Amino acid sequence: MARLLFFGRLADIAGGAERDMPLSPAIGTLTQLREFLAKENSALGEALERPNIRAAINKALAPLRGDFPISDADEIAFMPPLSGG
Amino acid sequence: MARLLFFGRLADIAGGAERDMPLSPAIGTLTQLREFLAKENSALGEALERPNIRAAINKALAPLRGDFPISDADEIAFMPPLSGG
Amino acid sequence: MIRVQAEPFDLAEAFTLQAGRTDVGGLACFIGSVRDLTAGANVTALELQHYPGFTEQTIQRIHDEAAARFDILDQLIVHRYGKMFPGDPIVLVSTISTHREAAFDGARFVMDALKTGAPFWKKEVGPDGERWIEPRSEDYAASARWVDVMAAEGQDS
Amino acid sequence: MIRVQAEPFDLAEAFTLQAGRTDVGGLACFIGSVRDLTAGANVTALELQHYPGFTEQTIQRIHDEAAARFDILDQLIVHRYGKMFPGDPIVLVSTISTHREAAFDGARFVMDALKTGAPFWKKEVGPDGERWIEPRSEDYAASARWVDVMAAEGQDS
Repeated sequence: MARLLFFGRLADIAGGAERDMPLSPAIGTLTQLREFLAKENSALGEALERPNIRAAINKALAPLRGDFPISDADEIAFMPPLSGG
Repeated sequence: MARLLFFGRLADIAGGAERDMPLSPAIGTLTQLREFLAKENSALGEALERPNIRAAINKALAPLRGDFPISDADEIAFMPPLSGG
Repeated sequence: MIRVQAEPFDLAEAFTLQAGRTDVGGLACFIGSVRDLTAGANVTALELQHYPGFTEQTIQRIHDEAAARFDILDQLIVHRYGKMFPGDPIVLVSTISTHREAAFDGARFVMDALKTGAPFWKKEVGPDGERWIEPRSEDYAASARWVDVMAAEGQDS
Repeated sequence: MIRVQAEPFDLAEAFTLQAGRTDVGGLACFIGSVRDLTAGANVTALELQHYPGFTEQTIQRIHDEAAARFDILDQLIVHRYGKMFPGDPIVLVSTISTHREAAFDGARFVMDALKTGAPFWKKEVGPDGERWIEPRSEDYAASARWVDVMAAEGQDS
């Protein structure tokens, strides 16, 4: 079971901040996960396409595009622009 | 009676931080006062020649060189480089 | 030291860094607070979301980068999350150094880095509802400035 | 507000500026203290001489210049004179603004201006005797920088 985390406005669009989801063998990269989510929820798919979205796998930043591998035990976070201070 | 004030290292050289002194008619400008002080105390004269010395007449900055007028009721301050903060 | 917490913090913590020390020439500190008006909109509350673990780890990295770049003796970064109201302090940054230049530079670098690099997401609550807010363009420019400064000084490795 | 005094001050005064306000986004403050070592020489005490009246008036002018140059809401400058010891705070500068940039700029401007423009004279007392100290060349450069900044921005009139 992978854990997906959506921060900021992405949680509103995803319909929740957290989601536990088994990753089928067809979802082996971040891009494949994004494509899967876009099929379910086109607004979320579009939001995750925006260039300022960042992803972290197990709390380490990972490139959102390309074939960064993910596995069924991962915590996968999608983050809109950060704003501390 | 004019009041002369010497700050910082100038007080050490002048032999005191304050001095009340009647100004003779011959001492009508800051330059004339400096010349008078230099005759009395050549070390003080040299110290007051240094380009980073400032003067204030009645708590307003005044040019140390040239013929800035002074009078017998003035408070005349000689200040080495300022160092606050 | 860095801390991320829901609880309010004591502003006087800014000064604990220099307590008992005699080698500190300057302490610079910054307190960021919730304003009742941002970009012309009234704000009744601000909710800061964070990513537990990742947020601390990222702020620690900003802390370490400031320590490496500037001649500071010590620093403290405290950042709140959760719901806050106008006037409430959100963040405290304090640095100490032998001279004021490094203390000021360090504190400002940390603040600039937090603004665009610390994992928090802000939701403003106002009379017209809620809205997520993002860094201003000035914030991105301020962060980028440090990259330029370091490159110009040949210190960026 | 500015104050020149012999008595120690409470560091927490730095925060009084924003007490009860909800329009403050950032408070920047700086505390300058006596160090036990300057330019390689041990310091056991520091004596600050001032020029009563003229010192206050000059610091007020620095305060007013900061207010005119930066978008700050309020500021506090407290400066001590007399005999102090390593670890003792000498000066406190605090500024508040809607955004951090002006708060930082204002506090730094005031400190830079005080370093070379405030009428104080410092005598360091150490194991080898006493010596008068003057601003470092870095201090003159820091003050001059603001003139350049303002000229570049076309704001210097």
